[in-house]
Formats: sequence, C-alpha cells, structure tokens
Amino acid sequence: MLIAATLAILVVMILAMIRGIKGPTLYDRILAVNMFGTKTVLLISLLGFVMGRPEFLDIAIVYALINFISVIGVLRYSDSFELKQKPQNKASKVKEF
Amino acid sequence: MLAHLPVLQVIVPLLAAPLCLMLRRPRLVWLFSLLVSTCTFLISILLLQQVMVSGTVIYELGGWEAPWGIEYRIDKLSAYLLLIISAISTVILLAAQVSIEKEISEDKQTLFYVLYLLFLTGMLGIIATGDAFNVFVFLEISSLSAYALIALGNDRRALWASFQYLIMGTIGATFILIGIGMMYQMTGTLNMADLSERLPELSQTRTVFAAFTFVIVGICLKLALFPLHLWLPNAYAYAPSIVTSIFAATATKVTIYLLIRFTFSVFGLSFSFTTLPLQILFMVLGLLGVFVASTTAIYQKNVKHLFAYSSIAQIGYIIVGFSISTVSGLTATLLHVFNHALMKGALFLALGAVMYRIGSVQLSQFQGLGRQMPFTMAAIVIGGLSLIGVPLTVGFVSKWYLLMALIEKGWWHVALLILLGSLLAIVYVWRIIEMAYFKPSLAGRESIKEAPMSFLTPIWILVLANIYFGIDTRLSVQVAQAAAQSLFGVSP
Amino acid sequence: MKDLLTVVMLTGIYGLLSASFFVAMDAVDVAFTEASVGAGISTLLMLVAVSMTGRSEHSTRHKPLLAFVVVIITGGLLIYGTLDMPYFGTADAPIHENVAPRYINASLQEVGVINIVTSVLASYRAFDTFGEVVVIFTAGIGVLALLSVVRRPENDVEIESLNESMHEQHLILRIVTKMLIPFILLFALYVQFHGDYGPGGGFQAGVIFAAAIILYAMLFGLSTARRVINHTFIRLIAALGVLLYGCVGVASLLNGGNFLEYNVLLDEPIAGQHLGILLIELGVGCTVASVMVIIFFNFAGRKDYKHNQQNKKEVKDKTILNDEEDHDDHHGAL
Amino acid sequence: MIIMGLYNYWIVVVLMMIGFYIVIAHGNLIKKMVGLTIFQTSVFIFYISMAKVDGGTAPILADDVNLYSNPLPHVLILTAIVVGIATTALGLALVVRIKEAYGSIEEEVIQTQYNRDQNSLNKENKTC
Amino acid sequence: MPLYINAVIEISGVLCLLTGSFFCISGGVGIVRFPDFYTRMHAVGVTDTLAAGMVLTGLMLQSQESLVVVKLLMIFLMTLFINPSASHALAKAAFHSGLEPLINNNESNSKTIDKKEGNNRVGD
Repeated sequence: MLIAATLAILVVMILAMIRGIKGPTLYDRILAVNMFGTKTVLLISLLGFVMGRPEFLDIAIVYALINFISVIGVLRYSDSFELKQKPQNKASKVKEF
Repeated sequence: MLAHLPVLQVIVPLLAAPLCLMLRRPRLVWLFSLLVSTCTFLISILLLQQVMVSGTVIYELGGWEAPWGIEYRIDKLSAYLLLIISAISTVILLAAQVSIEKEISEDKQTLFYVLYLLFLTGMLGIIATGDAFNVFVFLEISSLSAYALIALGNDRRALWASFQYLIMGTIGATFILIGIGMMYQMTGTLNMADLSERLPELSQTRTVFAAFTFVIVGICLKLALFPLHLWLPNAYAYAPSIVTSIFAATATKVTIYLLIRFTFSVFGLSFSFTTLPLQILFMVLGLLGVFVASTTAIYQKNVKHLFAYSSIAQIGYIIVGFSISTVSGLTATLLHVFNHALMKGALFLALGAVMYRIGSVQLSQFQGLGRQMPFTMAAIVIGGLSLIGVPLTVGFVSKWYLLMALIEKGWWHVALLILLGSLLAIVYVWRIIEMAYFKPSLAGRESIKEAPMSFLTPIWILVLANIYFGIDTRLSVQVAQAAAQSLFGVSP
Repeated sequence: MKDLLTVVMLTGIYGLLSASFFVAMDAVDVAFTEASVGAGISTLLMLVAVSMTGRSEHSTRHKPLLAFVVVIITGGLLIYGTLDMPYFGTADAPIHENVAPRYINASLQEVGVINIVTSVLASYRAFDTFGEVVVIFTAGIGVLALLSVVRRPENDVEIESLNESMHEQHLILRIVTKMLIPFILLFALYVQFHGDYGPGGGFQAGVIFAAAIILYAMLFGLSTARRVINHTFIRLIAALGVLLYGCVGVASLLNGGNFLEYNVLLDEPIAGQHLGILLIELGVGCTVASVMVIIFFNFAGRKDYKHNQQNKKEVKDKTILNDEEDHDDHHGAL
Repeated sequence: MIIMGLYNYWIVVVLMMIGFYIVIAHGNLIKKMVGLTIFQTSVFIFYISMAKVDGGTAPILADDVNLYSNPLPHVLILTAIVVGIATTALGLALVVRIKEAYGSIEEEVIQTQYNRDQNSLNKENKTC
Repeated sequence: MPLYINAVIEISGVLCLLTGSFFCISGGVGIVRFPDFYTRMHAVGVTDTLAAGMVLTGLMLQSQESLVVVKLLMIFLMTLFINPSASHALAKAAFHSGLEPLINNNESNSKTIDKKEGNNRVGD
C-alpha cells in the first residue's frame, strides 16, 4: 500500500518536473517547484514508513518550511524585475484587498 | 603545555581570528595579529626542536586514537614547513599595517586581518594534520580566505582574478575530495599513516589508480603547475601587496607539501614513481614550466606579473627536484621551498613598498627609482640575484643542490637545461635593474621618498636572511636533508 | 536555458531530489542539511544574486569541444576507477570494515549518544567540525569584506519606503508568516537539542533559525529586520560561536586532556561527553545561524542599496506618492 | 553483474560530469556557480552511496535493529555540504561585485574589458 | 472488540492513502494537461493540500508511536497553512505581473486569448 502511494507520488513528481522544464512562464515553473516540494514532503514521510523507521519526520517538516521560503524568495526576487511596471498596475492591485 | 604544541600551532591563530573581529580599531587588530603570528612562530620553533630531537610527534585530537579520531602528526617535513610559514607570515605582518592602511578602505581593514589569520590557520592546519579529510577542510579554510583576500584588491581586475581562482580552486578541491573518497572506499580509513599501510596491497586496483590521479591533478590545480597555472599571475598581480607577498611566499609551498605528502607518505614511493610514469611527466612539466614561464616573464610590463611568472618558473624547479625522487633531489626541493619563500617574500614586499610610494608597479614607473628609493631597490636587486642563483645568495644554494642531485642521477641534459633556464631569469631581472638604475627618473618624481621604516625593516630582514642562508647553509640544509631522509626511510 | 531564474529553480529541485535520495540511502542527517542548504539557502542566495545581475544569459562564446574532451577524459577516468570498487551495498566491503564498526558498536558506551552521526561528528571527528565552523565563518567574513556597504540612516529610510511599497500587497503572507515564525524558531531549538537522538544538530538548527529570519526580512523589509537584528550584534554572535567551540577545546586542554577531549570536562566521562557535545553544537548553531543571516543581509542589503542609488532620482517622487497610498491602504485593509 | 553492482556509481559520474561541463564550458558566471553546485552535490551523492549497506538503516541506534549504514561518510559529507555553501556564497558575492564593476556577467565581455584595462594602463603609463 | 477497531483503523488508513494518491495523480495530470497558468494553479492548489492531508492522515492511522503522530500532525498543519498562502501569493504575483488568464469564448477547444475581459473576470 505504502509502496503504491510512493510510486504515485514519484509519478506526480515527474509530471511536475515536466511542467517545470516546459514552462512556459516563470510562474508555471514556480508552481511546478512548489508542487515538487510538497510532493517531496509526502515522499519523505512515506519513505520513513516504507523503510520501517518513521521517526525521521523532522526532515519532512524542514522540507515544508524550506519549500515555502523558496517560493516566497522566488516571488520576492522576481518581483523586483517588474518594479518599473508596477505603478501602472497599482490601481487594480489596491482594489483587490 | 609542551605536549599540546601541535594543536596550539593551529588553534592560536584560529581563535585569534574571531577575537580580532571584536577589537574595533584596525591598529589594535594589527598589533594583536602580529602578536599571534609571533606566537605561532615561537611554537613552530619549539616544535621543530622537539621533532629534531625526539622524532615524529603525534597528537590525538579529542583523545581518540588514530584511525578513529583525527591525529596531528608532525614529522620533520611538516615541522620544517610550519616554521617557514609562520616565520614568513610574521615578517610580512610587520609591514602590513602601513601598506593596508593605504590600500584598503578603513571599514575593511579589520576584516583583512581576520582573513589573514584564517588563511594562516588553514595553511598550518594542512601541514600539521595526519588525516586526509582534515586536509580538505583546512584547504578550504585557506582557499576561501584567499579568494576574499585577493578580491580586496583595489583594481576591478582583482575581482575577476579572484573568481577565476575560485573556480579553479574549487574544482581542484573537489577533485581531491573525489580522490579521498575513492581511497576511503578501498581502505575504510582516512588516516594517512593507516592509508599508507593499506594502499600498497591495493596498488594494482584501478580504483586506487584513479584516486591517485584525482588527488594529484587536484593538487596540481592548486599548485599552478605549468599547464594549469593560468589563474596565478592575475591573482598575484591585483591582490593587495601584502596578500601577494604572503601568497607567493607560502601558499604554493603548502601545496608542494601536499604533493610530497600524498606521493611519498600516503601512496608510497614505489607506487607513485614506478607504477606510473610520474617521474618523466613531472620532469617534463617542470622544465616546460621553467622555460615557458621565464620567457613570458620577460615580456611582462607589470612587475608583479613578472615576478608571478617567475614564481611559476620556480615551481618548475621545485617540481624537477621532486621528480628526481632521490634523497638529494628531495633535499634540493625542500631547500628551494625554503629559499623561494625568502626570495619571493622579500621581492613582493619590496614591490609593496614601491606600490606604497608610487601607487603602481608598472615597469615603466620604475625609471630612476634606484636613486629615489635606494634601499627598496637594493632589496629587489638582491632578491633578483637570488632568483638567478648568484653565489652567496640562497638561490645559489638550492640550484647547486638541484644540479648535484641531477648529476648524481645522471641526468646531464636536464642539468644543462636548468642552467639555461637561469639565464632567462637574468634577462628579466636585468630589465628591472636597467629601468631603475640606468634611466633618468621621471619628471615630477622628486618628492618620492624612501619607503617608511616599518616597510624597510621586514624587507631587509628577509633580504639579510637571503644572504645569511646563502652563506651559512648548515641549518637549512641539515633540516631539509633530515626531512628528506625521513621521508625515504618511512616509505617502503 | 537562457532564463537564469529557471536555472536556479531547477537547481533547487536538484537539491530536493538529492536530499530525497539521501533519505533513501539512510543518510538522514545529510538529507536534513542538504534540504535546508542545497534547496533552501543556496537557492535563495542564487536568486538574490540573479536578481542583482540580470535574469537572462547572453553568452555566445562557448568552448564546447575542449570542455567536452576534458569532461570525457575525467569521466572516463572516474568510470575506470569504479570498475574495481566493491559493489553497491555489499556489507563486507572494506569501507564498512576498518574504522566504521567501532563507531557503530562502541559509540554508545564511549560517547553515550544514540545518533551515531552526531557522536562521530561532535566527538570522534570533532576537529573536522571545528574546521567546518571556521569555513562558514570565513565565508561570512569574506562576504562581509566583499559586499558590505556603509549605510547611512537616510539611505535606510529610503530603502524602507521602497520596501514598504513593494510589500504592501503581501498582507496574507505577512500574517501567515507572523504565525509561522515563532513556530520555526521553536522548531530550530528542537532540532538543536534533539540532535543527540535523531537527525539534526547545530548546523541544521542554525540554518533553520536563519531561514526564519530571512523569511521575515523578505516579507517585512530588510531594514525592519535589521532593526531587530543589529549589525554588530550578529557579527559578535558569529565570532562567539567559533570561540565557544574553541573554548570547549581549550577547557579540556586545561583540565588535563587533549584538545576537544570532553571526557575530562566533568568527573564522569559520559557526562563530560554530553556537556561537550551540547556546548559545541550550540557554538555551531550560533555561528551558522548568524553567518547565514550576515550573508543574506549583505546580499539583500547591497541589492537594495544599489537599486536605491540607481533609481534615486526617478523613484523619489513616486516613492513619496506610493508611501502615502500604502499607508492608507494598509490601514484600510487591517 | 558488473552493471548491476556499479550502475549507480556510473549515474553519479554522469551527473558529476554534467556539472563539471557546465563549469568549464559556460560563459555565464551564475551558470558556472550552478554547475559548481551540481558538481559538488554529485560528489556528495557519490560518498553517500558508498555508505549504504543493503538491508541496513539509518545510523541512529534503535533496539530492534542491528545493521546500520556506515556513518562516517555521512559525517564527512555534512562537513562538505557546509564547505559547498560557503564556496557558493563567496562565489556569488564575487559575481555580484563583478557585475557592478564590469556591467556584465558574461565571461567574454569581462575578458575583453579586462584586456582593455591591461592595455590602456600600459599606454597611460608610457605617456605620463 | 479491539481487533475490530484495529481493522477499521487499518482499512481507513489504507483508504486515506489511496484517495490521497488519487488526488496526487489528478493534480499531476492537471499541472501537465491544463491549458494555462491559472487553471494549472487551480488543479495543483486544490489537490495538493487535500492530497497531502489525506496521505498524512493515512500515515497517522498507520503509525504506532505517538511522537510520530504528533510530527505528522505538525506537517499536516503546516501544509494546511503554507500551501494555500503560497498559492495565493503566486497567483497574485502572476496576475500583477500582467499574466492574462486564458479565456475561451468558443465552446470548442480553440486557443484564442481574450484580452479585453481578463482583468474583470478574475476580479469577480
């Protein structure tokens, strides 16, 4: 059972990777990386059970955190490229809150 | 406390580095690091004495015995190199304060001394350790601080030089890591003494061969042996003067040490020199290095570049001596390591003094400098004579031993080539002398004065050492010979 | 691929993948570190660097042939070297026979720590770890020497307002982050002190701790974070970590043992070992956390500084405008 | 048998060589750093696969387990990872400074500017 | 009686794992097959959190040690917080950067992009 779940996750990881390589926009790639990260969290949790030593789940927690941080990082540091365009979008942005 | 000397040798500068960060005033930091460097120098003298009297000193770090823990193993070779490095570092630090004040902005001066001490630590650690992986760790300490030190140079070219060095250095270090991994895989140990016991029986395996190749290529990348030397001249030329001096005087010596350590002690003489055509390979590369680098040096317009290429040529001599693989050959190599440190230390420090006064080390700027900075230029002349190998200087001693070793081995043609190579050195040294003494001084140079005392003192200490060890060769030859003999005695 | 941002993100994936592989290979501690470093910190640093150096590659010069030959030779040599290696996974390979058995069999009696990796790392080969701490310290000093900018208060204000304008849209993220950060810090402490029993230890804890601060700095602006974590203070911590490690060694010297011989720290060897490991792990954690923060702050600080300098003229009026707008907006949203 | 026993080392070798190729063949400095990271990470994988014992588990002592993988390579690689991140950080810092000084991070652009520096400086000194 | 409960737990664990895997796969298919960024985002955002929750619950039901359960619960909570907010940030960043959703006016699968209405539609 666990093995089946692991395999499913591996398949999904490959699918995410395909999207990550294909793109086409930066955001698709970030999405793919994010998905890849969450799937890695699951994979690590499952691997612990498959190998019979499930006490190493700390790693999965770190993965979840790091994944979040890197998504934020990518957004933060790709945002700044478009800083000059921002004032134009400003109006629509403000309304959204 | 005497029993702890090996570890104190390394941790004194190491712990001083973070302490430096807490002292705020650059002058204070300089005094402190000078004090620390002097301490390491004293420790290394004591260590050498201890080793010469009672043989190899072993120190178990953490109290765990050798293959399980890390051990420091100071034999004659390592004690000899520890002494060279800590001595040169102390002398160079004497001049640091004046030079650094001029070349580095004030907020970074403290960082400079911290990095300097870390660099010193890295080198001492590489030499003292008896554990293959520990070598890698300390190699990285010294290389990382080296990259940062080079990049502190004022010129923007320093950055590019530093980056190139970083790439080459990291590839080299990773190669060494791969080699260590393979050795570990075949033997299950990382301790050098243990490795040298286990490797001979595995010497026929392809894995050990690959491990050996990777370690040697990695070291040669760091060493700037002839075809892999491209990073060195630029790194030397654009680093701050003090950094260039310490690099030229010590950094290559450490890699030579590593080369000797791995070929002689770890893999063993019979494997290194009979299984592989290493002898011929190194000799050819060494000779090529001598000729190509000396010829390139002749055409340099920047004196720092000129001496950097001359360093590559000197590495060539050292490697030729190493490739002879006899006791006398190795003695010549070790002597030249010592002598080259003295020469290049003096020369680059003198260049630092020129830089301090003129702000440039272009050859054209040296016009008439012999009259304006007589002491500095005299130091450069004596250092240059030493490079050529004129009698009564240290350069003569090591070349003499090298020639003797070659003749003893029966390699007449190589000996002749070495002499020819020295002729090339005459050409490039002459260019500087001509410029400095036989050309009228440049206009608007009347105000240029002799370098300050704090610069001249360390320069002349090194110059006088050049002459002293050129006349009284007992001490250096005795130690080098003992180290070489012990290396041949230990290895099967 | 010409888009460097993509390249960096895929490198991050490579880090994640290799970390998963490490878990499958039983190297949980290594996986822990690789996840936080390879996929986390190093990706972040690369992202900042890319954002400062430009996103697309314009390289035309390639030296493919020469490079290819070198790579083929190196690879060929490596493959050749593998041929005599013991097969993958064999239990009686020499690598598992010489030194390792003592670690596995005796470390519990000799060091008293369940996690063998920790006992080797912090006791048998503690000096390597000391070297490692010094390496990271060196890197921190190097980055300081290369990137630190002299900051003036007025710059700070401008940078801050710029930051504000860039971040006001991240309200939800800010709230989630505010909730997460205490938890992350707590988790870092857990990893720090749980290293004896499971995967973890000073290095990993330091990285996680730094990650929390970096996260804060990314969402709330660098100058806000700098106000919490002072420039001088963090340098002091970095230096203190190394010193703490060294002092444990010196203390054991003074107590009559060798350098880093923890047995002599207390009356009972095992207790001494525990104390020593605890202290050095703390030293590692301090240095790693502060150096990571130093590195990130200097990268990001230089970016903001340069960016600010560049746009000083053109942004100035806009910033004031935005600033007002932001404040209104912020209040409205809250 | 030889393929079954060694294939994973070969995969690691291929990965290493990909990283190595990127380092020496690409002109973009960021890509060089990426290549360096890949190269180093692959060496880590190489070490870790040496440590694996079939049927063994993670080297954290437990009551009902008696076969553990080799802990020593794990320790070495922990150190090596730290060294790797230190190198990466310093390298990236250099790249950033290079970008500021040269306005580019492409090797060929920098090299031409570098050479120009070298030549112009020489001329300057001759005239003055 | 305890046997009975055990069986229930076991079966529900397996069921959770299975459904989790199923959602995983569907999300994976979604990210590859959907036509534009926002739809992919939808596929991933929805299934990711649910799938993670399912799989983690399944594992919780299978584990014996309480510490493991607590850790799994932590991971569960974190994914619950982190995933949606990351998706939110991502979608917003994409939208602000000017990435237009692909809107299909025709019933068939032709790939025309309607740029006029892009902003309003998403705003709704």
